[in-house]
Amino acid sequence: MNRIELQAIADKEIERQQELKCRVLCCASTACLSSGGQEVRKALQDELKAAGLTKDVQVVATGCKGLCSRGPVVEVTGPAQERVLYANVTAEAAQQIVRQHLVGGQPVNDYRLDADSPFFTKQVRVVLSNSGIVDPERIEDYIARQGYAALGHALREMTPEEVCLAIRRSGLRGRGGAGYATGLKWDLVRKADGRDKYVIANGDEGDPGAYMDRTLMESDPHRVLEGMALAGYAVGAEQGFLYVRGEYPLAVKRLERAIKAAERQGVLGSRIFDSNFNFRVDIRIGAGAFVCGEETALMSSIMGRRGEPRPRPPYPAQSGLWNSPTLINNVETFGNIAPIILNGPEWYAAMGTEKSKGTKIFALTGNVNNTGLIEVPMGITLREIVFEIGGGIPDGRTFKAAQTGGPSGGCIPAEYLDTPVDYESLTALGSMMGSGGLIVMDDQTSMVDVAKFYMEFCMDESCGKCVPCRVGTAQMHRLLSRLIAGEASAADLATLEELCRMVKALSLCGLGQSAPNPILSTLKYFRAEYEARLKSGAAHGAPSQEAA
Amino acid sequence: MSQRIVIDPVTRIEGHAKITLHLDDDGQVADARFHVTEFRGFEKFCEGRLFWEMPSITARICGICPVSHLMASAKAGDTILGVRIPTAAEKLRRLMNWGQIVQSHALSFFHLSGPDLVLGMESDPMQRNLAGLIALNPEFARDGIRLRQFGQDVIRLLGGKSIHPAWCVPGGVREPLSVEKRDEMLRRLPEAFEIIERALKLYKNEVVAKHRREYDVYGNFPSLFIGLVSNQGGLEHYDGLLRVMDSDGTILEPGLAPKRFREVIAEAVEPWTYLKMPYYKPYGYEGHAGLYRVGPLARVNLCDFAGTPKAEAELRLFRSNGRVVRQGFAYHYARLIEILFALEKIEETLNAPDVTNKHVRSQAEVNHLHGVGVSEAPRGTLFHEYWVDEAGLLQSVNLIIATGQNNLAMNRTVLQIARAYVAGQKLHEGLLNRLEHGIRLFDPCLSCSTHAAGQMPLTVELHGPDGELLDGLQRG
Amino acid sequence: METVVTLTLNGEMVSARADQTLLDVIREQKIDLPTLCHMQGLSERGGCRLCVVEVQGAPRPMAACVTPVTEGMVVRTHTPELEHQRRLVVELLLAERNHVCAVCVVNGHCDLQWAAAKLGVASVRYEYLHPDLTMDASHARFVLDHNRCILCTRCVRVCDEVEGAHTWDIAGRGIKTRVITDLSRPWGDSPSCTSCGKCVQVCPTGALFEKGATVAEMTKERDFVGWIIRGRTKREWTW
Amino acid sequence: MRAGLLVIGFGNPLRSDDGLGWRAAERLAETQPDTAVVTTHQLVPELAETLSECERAVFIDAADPAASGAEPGTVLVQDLVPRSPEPSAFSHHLDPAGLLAMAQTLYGYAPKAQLITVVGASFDFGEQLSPSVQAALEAIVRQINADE
Repeated sequence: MNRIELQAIADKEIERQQELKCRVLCCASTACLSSGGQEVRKALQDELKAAGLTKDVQVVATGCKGLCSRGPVVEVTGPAQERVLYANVTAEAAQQIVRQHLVGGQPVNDYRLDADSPFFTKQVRVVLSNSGIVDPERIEDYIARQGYAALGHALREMTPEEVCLAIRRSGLRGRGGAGYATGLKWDLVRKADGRDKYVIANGDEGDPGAYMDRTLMESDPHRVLEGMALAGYAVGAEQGFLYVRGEYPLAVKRLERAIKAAERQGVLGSRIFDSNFNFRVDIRIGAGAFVCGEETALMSSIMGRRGEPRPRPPYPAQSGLWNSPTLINNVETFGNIAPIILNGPEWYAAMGTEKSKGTKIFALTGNVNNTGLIEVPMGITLREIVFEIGGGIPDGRTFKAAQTGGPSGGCIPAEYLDTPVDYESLTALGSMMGSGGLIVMDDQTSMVDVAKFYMEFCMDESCGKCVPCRVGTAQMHRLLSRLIAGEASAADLATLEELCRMVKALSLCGLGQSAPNPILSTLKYFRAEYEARLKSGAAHGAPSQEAA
Repeated sequence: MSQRIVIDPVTRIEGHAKITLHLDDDGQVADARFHVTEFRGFEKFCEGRLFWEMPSITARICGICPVSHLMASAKAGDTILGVRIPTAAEKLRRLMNWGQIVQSHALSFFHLSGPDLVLGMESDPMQRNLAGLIALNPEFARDGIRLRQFGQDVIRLLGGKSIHPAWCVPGGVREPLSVEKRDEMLRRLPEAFEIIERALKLYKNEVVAKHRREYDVYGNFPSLFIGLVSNQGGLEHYDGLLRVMDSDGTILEPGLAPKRFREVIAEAVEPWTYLKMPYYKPYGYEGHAGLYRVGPLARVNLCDFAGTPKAEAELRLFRSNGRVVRQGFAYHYARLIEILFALEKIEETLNAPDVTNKHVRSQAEVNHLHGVGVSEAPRGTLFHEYWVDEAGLLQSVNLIIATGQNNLAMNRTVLQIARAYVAGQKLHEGLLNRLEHGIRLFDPCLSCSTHAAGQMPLTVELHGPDGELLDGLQRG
Repeated sequence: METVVTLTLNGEMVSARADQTLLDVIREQKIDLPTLCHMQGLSERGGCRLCVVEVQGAPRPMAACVTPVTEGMVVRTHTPELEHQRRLVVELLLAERNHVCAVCVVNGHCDLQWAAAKLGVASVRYEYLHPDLTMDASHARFVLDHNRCILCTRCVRVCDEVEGAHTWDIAGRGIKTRVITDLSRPWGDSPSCTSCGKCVQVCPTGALFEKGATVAEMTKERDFVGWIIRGRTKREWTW
Repeated sequence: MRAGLLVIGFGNPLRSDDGLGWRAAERLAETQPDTAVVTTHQLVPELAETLSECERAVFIDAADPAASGAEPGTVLVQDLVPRSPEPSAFSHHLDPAGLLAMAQTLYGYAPKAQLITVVGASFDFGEQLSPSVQAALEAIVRQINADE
């Protein structure tokens, strides 16, 4: 494979697509499949066959278009076609679309989605630019949209140092949650001594309600692989591991196909683009432990050991897998790499805020009209996300808070709706960017219940290694349960707060350190809700004097 | 429809208990029930633990007679191991057990029953209490304290602490007795002898004369007696054979190995109490035919001889009106005889040359999956029965405590007192006192099977035929 | 060649070898810092968090046992806040399982008890979790009582690193974590256990003890690991 | 020369909240080394002698919620005066006021004394106190230390 051959594949694919009258893009990601996407696709194909249109119209199983609450989502697109989006498509609706729209030329208005609604227009799709458009199981489709061009370019035109510099200048920060500068991390690994180096993509997405990484892996697996290969070149690694949680079988299947296809095409494997760069990617499947999303625990798991974090330093960049320098980035982070190399760091850095560049994917869920997967520029306000993209709160209720960062994050109350969404602002509010879960809560939500939900999660998912997290989460959960049952005193609330501070300060890894955040942030903004649950007249510990 | 009188006292450590008296339509007392209203068995807790831990666990369950549990538990452990413990260890265990007899009996006689005994049942209730007793006879009260302290010191010098000695273990004891400690005990003995002799004189010269009627009434009924006697038939508190005798002096079972106790003792369950009702198995539970008594009176009745000179002399006096004493009131005398006996045995044992021998523990592994340990607690025979797996983990635990074994007898005593003293539908202070005293004869302790905290006033209620409240008394 | 670094420990300048941990240096300076999972001669775990110290510039307290010394480090070991947090850790441990000192074989010889006493933990403010735990008495000489285990994994490490048997391991996670022998078969059936007893000796509590020991009777020999390591590495076999 | 404060904590330390007296007494012994402390399952006559040797005595006990009708954790402080002891039929227990009376009569002196009771929640087998009783314990210890 060389760059000319790559271009030839792209040209051939584009030509093929141009020859079609139109293409019907059916979302085949987990959400739409679960709402009947498979049946819709079959109905479309059957109906097209019946109408004799199989030559002119191609049904494509693509990745996610984002509006998961309205799935299955189907898009009709073609060279001479107005782009038409359909939502809540059923098998009957599919037949109607073929008959009325593809044969008759009249879009079916009953199912039509307004493509100009803020849900689509307010988004900026960089990482998800292919998602919902390409067939994730066809590498040609990816290549046709400039896939692997960045890798080809970097291998021929850039030194590893220059790749790192480009990433640094782009201002990209880790999308796993902590927001460490990606370019700096790459440089550290690049400079580290070691015969073997490794690249790891962290796809152990475990936050409740979050599915950004899953969607990216399902919808555009080559984007992730290309990012990893670029990283491998930049840091001097020849082996990559894609750590995917076992709950994502579709992602694993598509990644496996993608790796095979990429190796066949010579964009992964030995002597990539006829250079001296070799890079292989192997998939490692996690066993469902949340803690394995923590980088040291994840590496322990890859090495076949118990998934427990270990103290840092040494950081993975110095001593990671098998004591070798290891670069570990989140899947979404890798999704940003190819566009940065292709379009240049300046293009990327022009998006977002001063310290948070680019875009971020969020899984928007909870009490909001449009739930789904969105990609927005950093710095967008929470209000824009909830009320424009999300379409506001259903059933005439009012917004109470948004939870970001999952079990490690916190709640943001209505008064901060106009806060720009970036790493620093969210942290200042006592929450965090996290990996991208965003749960909207209306005025009926009890914040104490929310805190307890997350604490139960943290308790179940603690690895058990360090005492503050193992026992502290269990005790925080107990205290919350007692509070909710109306059995807690003011002293218990004080005990809870004190415990939160200790667990935050003393836990071994980030999971434990952030486990108290849901309590601390709800206490910060909704303390009255906690106090209202206290046992009535509970003035314990105040001795009363009574003469005998 | 019967009437009920309810006495609902509260005790702190020893548990919730109350007494109901059932009156028939003629206003006569038809039945008496001693209720135990709460049960917190720790048998369940012990399951899954190692039998090695049982002595210290059971000794900590009860603050009243930890030593008795320690003995029974360690002995059950001995039988699981299948060992005969070293001679010195047995001597030391016996010493501790006698120390326990002395301190516990002293509390019962000098302080709990003292006011009634010295001042008389019908004396002014404002005076008939410990304060009144002390005012009248401070020497008596101080004697009680000194005697208790001696008993506690024997336990402490052996086990390290007066309560909860974890010193007695399956296979023997943990520490031999030092010469210094032995000498300390010996040094304290003469005062103890003086005290018990003064108390015996007081009992014989004053108490009995003052309580002729009570002596005749209280717990004066035919019953069986069960307890340990030594292998030769002497007075015994630590080991030996189980003897069963009726109140005519007929020996029904001369000496049964304690591990076979289930051949003579079975346990009935009543819905109105959590305390089980052990009975003499061959006679059955029907009509309380198998009712028996344990404790000081039983032991002193059962033995053929005391085995120490001073106690032997008292035993002859005790039996001056017949081989068997049926009157419950004689529990007091029996207690004093046992204190005297214990002091004599302590002296004898401390003077034995091998009491300071260093070899005090036999080592073995689990050799038997079932073990029974028995000891004579101050208030009667105590059985610990354990079933373990090959590793020594307890599969099942059963304890038969002395107070439980006296349960039927306490009911009978209360019934008798009520029949003799209940008149009409009014309660009076004297009845309350007598009922209390009747129970106190048995020196009951329920702390290992029940508990209660806090102090509630003693209340007595008299209910009409349809359960309506006719009268009530409250104390405290 | 050994590199020497200088650091400030509780206001005093001290020097240390660059390969030392902070805990090594703190102990060398005779500063009393409680630990439970640390054991000289075994790999560090950093799990109990009792040896946390304040390092200037670090966002949160660092566990001294797993923190390498660095040049110019400024460390404080006994601030009121650290002492308070250590107490909370011990309270959490005491409430986690069914610790009943009064009937424990190592009563008076227990690292957890000592740590509690040293830190002045007079009471536990947390609800006891009362897990339903068992004992494994299947081994001919030793007993495992999960009720008293604090999951320090000293047994796991000594068995793996010193004895070389790797009989012990950990199963489960979070509050349900347990130590296990082999693949969770009864200890007495373990084909890998050599019955060397090292795990029993290093166990800080009464979780592992010799069969037949009764309350407060079990004392533990803690120094032998260092002795074995010295013997193996330096051929010094004297105590 | 009499000792200063004597603290008598009573109850069963293996019966959860019934152990309050012990725990409080142990805490006071730690915080105030010159305090004389007695922990016991029950009040026994020989304590009269000990009582006669102190300036001030504090009895600490747990109370039954059913009997007291109060919420667990409720603290009650009573000033005690010597009163004739009335042992119960089923008990080996003497009451604090009775012990004071014994000290007065037998040894010629009874100290100023208080009884502090805390209503317990659980009396099951166990060494620990329930949280409300634990909180009350802290308050008691603070209170007694403040009084000193």
